[in-house]
Amino acid sequence: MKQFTVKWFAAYRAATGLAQEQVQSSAGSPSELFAEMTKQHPDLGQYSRALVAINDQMASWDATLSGGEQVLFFPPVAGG
Amino acid sequence: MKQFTVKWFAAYRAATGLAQEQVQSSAGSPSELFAEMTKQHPDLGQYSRALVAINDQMASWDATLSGGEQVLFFPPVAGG
Amino acid sequence: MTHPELNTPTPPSSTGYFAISSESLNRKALRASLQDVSSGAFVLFEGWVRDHNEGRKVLQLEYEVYEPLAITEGNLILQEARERFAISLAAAVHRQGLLKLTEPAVLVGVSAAHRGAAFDACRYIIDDVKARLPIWKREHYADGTTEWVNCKVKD
Amino acid sequence: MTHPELNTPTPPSSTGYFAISSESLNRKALRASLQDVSSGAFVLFEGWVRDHNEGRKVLQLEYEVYEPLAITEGNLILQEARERFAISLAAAVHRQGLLKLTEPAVLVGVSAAHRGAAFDACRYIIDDVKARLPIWKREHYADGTTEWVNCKVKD
Repeated sequence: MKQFTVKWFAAYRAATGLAQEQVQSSAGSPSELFAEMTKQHPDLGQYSRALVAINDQMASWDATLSGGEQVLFFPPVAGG
Repeated sequence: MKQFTVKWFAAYRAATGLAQEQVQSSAGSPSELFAEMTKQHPDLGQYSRALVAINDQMASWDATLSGGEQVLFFPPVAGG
Repeated sequence: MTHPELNTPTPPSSTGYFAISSESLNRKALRASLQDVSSGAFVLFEGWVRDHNEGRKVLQLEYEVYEPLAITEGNLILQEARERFAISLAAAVHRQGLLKLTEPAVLVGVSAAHRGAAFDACRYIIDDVKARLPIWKREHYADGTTEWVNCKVKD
Repeated sequence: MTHPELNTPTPPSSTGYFAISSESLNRKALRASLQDVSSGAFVLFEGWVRDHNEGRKVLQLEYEVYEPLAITEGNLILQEARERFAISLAAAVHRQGLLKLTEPAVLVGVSAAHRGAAFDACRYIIDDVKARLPIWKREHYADGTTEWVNCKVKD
């Protein structure tokens, strides 16, 4: 099992009730990690998936997670 | 012979030395009238032809002139 | 033949206006006239005076405007923009007379529910203002000469 | 893991900057930072707060911004615009926090020698700012409820 710091924003923070959490997971990508998290926080299911960042860099949903990363899940953005 | 009031603007006014003149001509269109005027004011030849208006309405170079019209010759415009 | 009614600037209508001004252009007034609570986007174009043209240093600029036709044709362009694009309000104002280098020569403002229409309409208006309005620009150069811009037959 | 260096707004560079602001946006300061005597065109985009969304009356608006990434990604967008279009200077600033209906949410300004590039770059920047930056909008409605805009899975 790997360890991640997951950060939640905006609608995701409202759905999980958390701004940040430490997560144990075998997920190999942000995509897999988000799917796992949705099981723990069913309210996430009502919101679309949008962008993801790893260690403050925009990243792909299929990027490789080695463990130890800070993973930022962004709900659909709405700037402007 | 018909009678026209011709108005000159900007570079045309500088080339003819006139803001306005009364013209006797048999020209049937602004295009023909401008060609005649260029013979009287050879300095017009160095400037491009651009837009024409008849009685304060934008008009075509091939519009029909019946006589009595005010014909406005506009050198190439440069707004903005 | 005179057209005294055309010498009076068209009053601001409920959907915008075109005007000619001998004073410094007022961006704040233009924006205020286009404010609209159903609009999410506002695009403003400003024409600035460049200090060089074709290698010559420009000290100041002079605009001659044939006002009766510039105003009717300018309002026609705004009307066309409102018909072609889904915009809320549009307005434009063009300077005449002598301009300093830091002053804007023209302002075009468009408000719209969505930004695509605001960009498209603003561009349509400035393109046509530059191509269709009886307005001429004379540059005053550092060497003391002046020239009507863009008028000479190209060699 | 913290990135304290990313929490400091990138200082204005010689070719423009992206910033996040908790105060009312200053159009005059943005324009002044883009003034350039070799530029003949300036395009400004403003995002305005609409008083209705999908039939509901909006009283005020709230923007949440993840500032470290918004600033680096925003400056990257400006850099891309400068590489793709022949522009002089570009800058953008986005609000965070609570906004009144009359305040702009975002300003994007671009100066260029010619207007085509200024329009194209301004549109590129606002399109990407809206699509790529970690910024979220929460509407506060007249009925006392709030909602994060555009987040729900579409039925």
